[in-house]
Amino acid sequence: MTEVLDQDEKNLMVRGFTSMVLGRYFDKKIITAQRQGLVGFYTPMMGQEATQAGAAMALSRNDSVYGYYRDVTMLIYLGHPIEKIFDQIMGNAEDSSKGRQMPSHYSAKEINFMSVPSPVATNLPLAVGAAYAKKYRKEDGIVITTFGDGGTSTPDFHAAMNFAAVFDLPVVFLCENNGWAISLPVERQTKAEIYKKAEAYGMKGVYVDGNDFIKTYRTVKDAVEYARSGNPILVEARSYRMGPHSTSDDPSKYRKNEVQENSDQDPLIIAEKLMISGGYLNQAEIEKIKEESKKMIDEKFEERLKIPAPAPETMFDDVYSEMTWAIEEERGDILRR
Amino acid sequence: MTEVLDQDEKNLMVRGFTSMVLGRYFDKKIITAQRQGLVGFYTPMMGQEATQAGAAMALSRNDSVYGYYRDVTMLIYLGHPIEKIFDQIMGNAEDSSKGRQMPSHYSAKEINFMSVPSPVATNLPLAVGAAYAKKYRKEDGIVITTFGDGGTSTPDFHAAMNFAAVFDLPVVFLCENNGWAISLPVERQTKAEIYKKAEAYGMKGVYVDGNDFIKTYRTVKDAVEYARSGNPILVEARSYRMGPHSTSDDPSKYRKNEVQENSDQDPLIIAEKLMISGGYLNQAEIEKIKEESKKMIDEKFEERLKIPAPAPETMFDDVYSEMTWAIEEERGDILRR
Amino acid sequence: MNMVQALNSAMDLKMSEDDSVIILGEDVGKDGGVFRVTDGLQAKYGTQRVIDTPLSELGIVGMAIGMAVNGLKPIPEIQFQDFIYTAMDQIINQMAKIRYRSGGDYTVPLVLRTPVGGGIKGGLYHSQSGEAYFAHTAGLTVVSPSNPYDAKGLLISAIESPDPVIFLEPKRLYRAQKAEIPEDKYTVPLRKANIIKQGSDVTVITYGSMVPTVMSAASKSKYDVEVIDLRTIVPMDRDTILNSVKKTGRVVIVHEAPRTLGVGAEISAMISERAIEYLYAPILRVTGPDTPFPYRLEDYYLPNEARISAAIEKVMTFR
Amino acid sequence: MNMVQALNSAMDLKMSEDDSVIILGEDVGKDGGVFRVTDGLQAKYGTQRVIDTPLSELGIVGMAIGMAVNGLKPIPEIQFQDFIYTAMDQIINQMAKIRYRSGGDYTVPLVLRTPVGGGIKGGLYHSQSGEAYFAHTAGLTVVSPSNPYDAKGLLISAIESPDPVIFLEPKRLYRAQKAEIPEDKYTVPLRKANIIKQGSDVTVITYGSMVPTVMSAASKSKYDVEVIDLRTIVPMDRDTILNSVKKTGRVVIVHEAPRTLGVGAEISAMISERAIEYLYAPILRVTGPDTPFPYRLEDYYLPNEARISAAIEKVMTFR
Ligand SMILES: Cc1ncc(C[n+]2csc(CCOP(=O)(O)OP(=O)(O)O)c2C)c(N)n1
Ligand SMILES: Cc1ncc(C[n+]2csc(CCOP(=O)(O)OP(=O)(O)O)c2C)c(N)n1
Ligand SMILES: [Mg+2]
Ligand SMILES: [Mg+2]
Repeated sequence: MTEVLDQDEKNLMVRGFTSMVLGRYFDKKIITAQRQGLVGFYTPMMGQEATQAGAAMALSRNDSVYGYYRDVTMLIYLGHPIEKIFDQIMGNAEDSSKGRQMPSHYSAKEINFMSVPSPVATNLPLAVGAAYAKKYRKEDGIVITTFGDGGTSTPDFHAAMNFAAVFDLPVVFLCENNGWAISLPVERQTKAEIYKKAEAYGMKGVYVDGNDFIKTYRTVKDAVEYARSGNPILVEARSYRMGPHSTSDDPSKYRKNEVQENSDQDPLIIAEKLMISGGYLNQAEIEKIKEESKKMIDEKFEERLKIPAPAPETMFDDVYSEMTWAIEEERGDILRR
Repeated sequence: MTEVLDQDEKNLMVRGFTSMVLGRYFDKKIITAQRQGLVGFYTPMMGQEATQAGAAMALSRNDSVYGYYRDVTMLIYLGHPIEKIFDQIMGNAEDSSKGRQMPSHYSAKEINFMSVPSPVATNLPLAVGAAYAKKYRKEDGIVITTFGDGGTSTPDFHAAMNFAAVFDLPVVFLCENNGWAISLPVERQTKAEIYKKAEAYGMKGVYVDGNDFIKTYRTVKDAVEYARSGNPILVEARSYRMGPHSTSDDPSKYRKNEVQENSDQDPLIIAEKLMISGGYLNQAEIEKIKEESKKMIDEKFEERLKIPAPAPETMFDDVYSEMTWAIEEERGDILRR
Repeated sequence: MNMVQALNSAMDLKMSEDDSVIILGEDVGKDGGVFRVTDGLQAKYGTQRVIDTPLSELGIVGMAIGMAVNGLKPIPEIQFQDFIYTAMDQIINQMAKIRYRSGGDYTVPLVLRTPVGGGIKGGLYHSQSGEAYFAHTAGLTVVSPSNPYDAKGLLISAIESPDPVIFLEPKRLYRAQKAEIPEDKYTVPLRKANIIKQGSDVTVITYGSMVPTVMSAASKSKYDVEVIDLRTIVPMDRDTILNSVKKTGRVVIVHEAPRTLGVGAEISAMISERAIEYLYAPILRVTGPDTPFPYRLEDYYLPNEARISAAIEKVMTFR
Repeated sequence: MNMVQALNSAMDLKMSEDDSVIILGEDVGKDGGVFRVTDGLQAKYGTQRVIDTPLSELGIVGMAIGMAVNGLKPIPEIQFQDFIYTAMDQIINQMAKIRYRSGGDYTVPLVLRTPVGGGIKGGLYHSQSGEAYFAHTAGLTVVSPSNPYDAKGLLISAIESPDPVIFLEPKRLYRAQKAEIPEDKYTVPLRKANIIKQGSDVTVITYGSMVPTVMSAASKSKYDVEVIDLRTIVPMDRDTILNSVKKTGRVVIVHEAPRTLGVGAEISAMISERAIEYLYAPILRVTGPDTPFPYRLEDYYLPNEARISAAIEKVMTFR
């Protein structure tokens, strides 16, 4: 029995670690591709791998995710095919959103990952509604929603936190505090510790080192269990945005990059050490995962690049369940030229 | 010196008490008048006299008030003429808002009392901007903004609290917690104590018995001093809404009226006792204040009732600094018929 | 039934047949809504299905969208349309766009109910008619009934629609008329205007609160006035409008909202794009002026029979 | 200067002459704004006058209104217009209505700047053109420049205006043109449209991002096209439009925002109310379609020369 549990635990850790490695290569691939003009835009996730892997590891099949634009590692861990993530970023004909959204705005119904809007934190109230639906139908499964430190200043954060608390809903609010909202450091975003904001809603708030995927996993796991019985909870996972805000951003205008890749603070380096010290993987195994991950990312990228843009007429679909005469006419007008 | 101080203190207390008595008679007058069809609508203030008098007593001439629709006692204390309060409620030709606003939406520039909008708590962000202007110009004077318990759930509360804290602004956020937001008891408005919401913003929060005007005075006075040096603060003053939400409301649908007029919990009865025990007034003096107040309210009401409605053409002014051709044309069109 | 009762009946019927239908809003429960439209429903269906929320329109609308995306059929109520704007981002950027941005994977079947319009001495913030904001937003269906029969039938259709519907209830008409209408379920179709009076001289196009005023002016007119009640503002019933205009060659549009970029602008533009050659006269609009809504002088603000008749006269006697 | 530099210069000049002028928004300080429009201003005027705010459009706009009411001249920036809607209540119910509801006692002199429009591969939420929402709101002045010269002169006028101005900057044009424009202060008047090309056959009315495309189509056209750049969308310059229409008798309206209840609807309705008898053809609109703004296919979304020319052809050859 212990052996099986151990095996389970090992699998879990390896899957978590692998998703981080994949996430990192994914990030680097797209950043390079963007410079080469192969993709239009991207919000790098580098630095938040541990937070996202740890959180994803704590979830079950029936849980829903109302995530945000950086959640690539989370998507990978949860089993969203890398292909589909590329498809979204390329906005190609196979993209589940039909190429309509800017890169980094994922939607993955198969894994209960809600479509991401750009306006910051505006999926939070929806997460609360989703949790209400689950509770009302007595389904098990909780809802986790992710957002940045900047997101805590939004009206949507306030409404969602309050409603979740008042209605005793199974929601985990996971703040991926990466220290920055574009050029604004978190110290000027708010004067409070983020996890303490839970108190304003009579809710529990906890802090975790979001650079440590195992600590994050355990903290979020506890939070998920706590939430399951109708107690919403706020988790602040602190990490560091290692890259620019987006491929359009030049962070040298406003900060020194305090955390360097492959330094001791790099969550991936921390994770490697944890994998080794925990006995989950040895160095050779780690190298193999890295190699295979890189290869897979490179290959899939080339493969997806071949997929064409969506057909122009698709642009006019899905505004309503039934097309209006106005859109039909506009479609005719536009496609005629 | 002590004597002067004592005299000052006595004057302060008498003025506070008198404004409460006037506020109460004002309320009753309008409620009756509304039933008689003499005024259109009103949001009674009964039950919040002590909170409002106490807060007003703590203010100085250079302070600004971003108040809300129940703040009649506050307006009276601050020296807004009763006539003008009637004018607003009647929407007559002498109303400073030119009869444009629904009753209970006061505006009194002479005493730095900002015009009140209906959407709950939406003056809070403006109060923050006002405080920024004061601080920027190195004026002394703070900004106090009032709102109900329901107001704490709004997006505007969240934004205003956060901005005030982040920018170190001299704002006192005074929550007049009367236990209800129309039919919703405060316990279902939020799971937290209201004053604790300050912690979410790294701000100080304090609680006071808003039925006791002297305690409220002292607490708000401290808060004002604290705010003056650039520390925003949240004060929760707990009282009870003794009347209906508004003259359109029927509270019997959703509550028993736990606090009766003239009972021990009536803030006016509490205040009478405080005036006597503090040696500020004796019973005869109190009766005299009551009598004179009632008479004044009655007389001024009759007097203001005679003022006609604003002239129809005034309806088209003040949309822009300079009238547009569209409005000019519409004015012609409408007034012609 | 009056309109309040008709709306209540629509919700009652849908709630009894489909337990995914859920009401949420401020004071909708015990209090039954400040206009009593949800009266008795919490007592009948419980606090899980008729939910009193904290004071946040953003929260109400955002939570409702989340419910709708997850298989429920929420009916959020905004107490007065004037207070809807803190939820505007949720409406414009989420409600209206989720189907599109998810390629149809996620949909938002909900009905956002809210009272609109003046005539109850509500001043700037209890009188607004904001339909144009919603009508300009692709993805939304915007409906406004003008009588109890339509109110019930349209609301049932709206609840059964797979798309988000903004359902604007002219509060001035809540108790203005009583009509014999079926106790049982029936529908009035969305996207279809109603010719409520046939006529051959001039087409008056209106909806919601102004319908009774228009009908009264039309019935007293010396001209043979055709009156169209849009029922659904957007998607607009192009064919009914154009057929009528081609017949009469004269158009007056009446609504309570301010003129500039009010719904009348779109009706007018749509007509002059497609049927200008049929017109004998300018397309006139009788609307609220481009000012905020005043309190004491609201009777001057609201379009009245005299102004409607004058516009009819003007298009009838043009040139 | 390109448009970014022109806007920067306008603010710089006003800030240097008037210390009540204050900029606030997300990333406007050290970062100089995500489009660099406020670049260098914090270094020059300090953190008290160029304020980096927390992430809340509602907070930015609400605080700016409070500043304006209290004698400052704030210039709030919203990073993308698409994100403005959480501030919509402050804009509609406060900014636009404070002068009116206070009988003129309180006023709101501010300029809310925000980039609008597509063409930068921004998808649904970095491409919107929401001018119609503001133009429908009485009390607001809505301005959109189409070139660096106008951008500077209009922004200075807007800062000097006693009314709240929504200043919509077509982000596609930020760096599209360089022009020789005065380093010093000058103004371009509000409420005045600009006839940027005289012509006698057909009037094309446009503004903002579509102006270069329209001019290009007009210059290649076989017809003698008159082009009007509105500059101020509301209050609209009625006389310039009507005079042109009376001269040409043919109208095409071009904008990027969706057609239904876009600004074109109001222009069209305004014309057919007042000058229908001068028209030889339908009033046509060339606009974005009534869909959200797509990412990969945005070139199909944006009106182009071919569509504009086709509309001109259609009105020129009508009947
Ligand atoms: C409502 C809104 N305002 C502004 C923006 C522009 N914007 C995009 S991301 C961002 C910063 C977000 O910071 P944070 O929430 O900490 O998340 P992070 O990007 O750091 O992961 C801003 C200002 C937006 N997308 N939505
Ligand atoms: C944004 C908004 N939503 C709804 C309303 C309708 N409304 C007016 S007062 C009120 C309750 C306010 O409660 P609270 O803030 O506690 O103040 P109180 O009336 O108890 O003094 C509501 C829901 C409103 N005015 N504004
Ligand atoms: Mg961040
Ligand atoms: Mg209250």
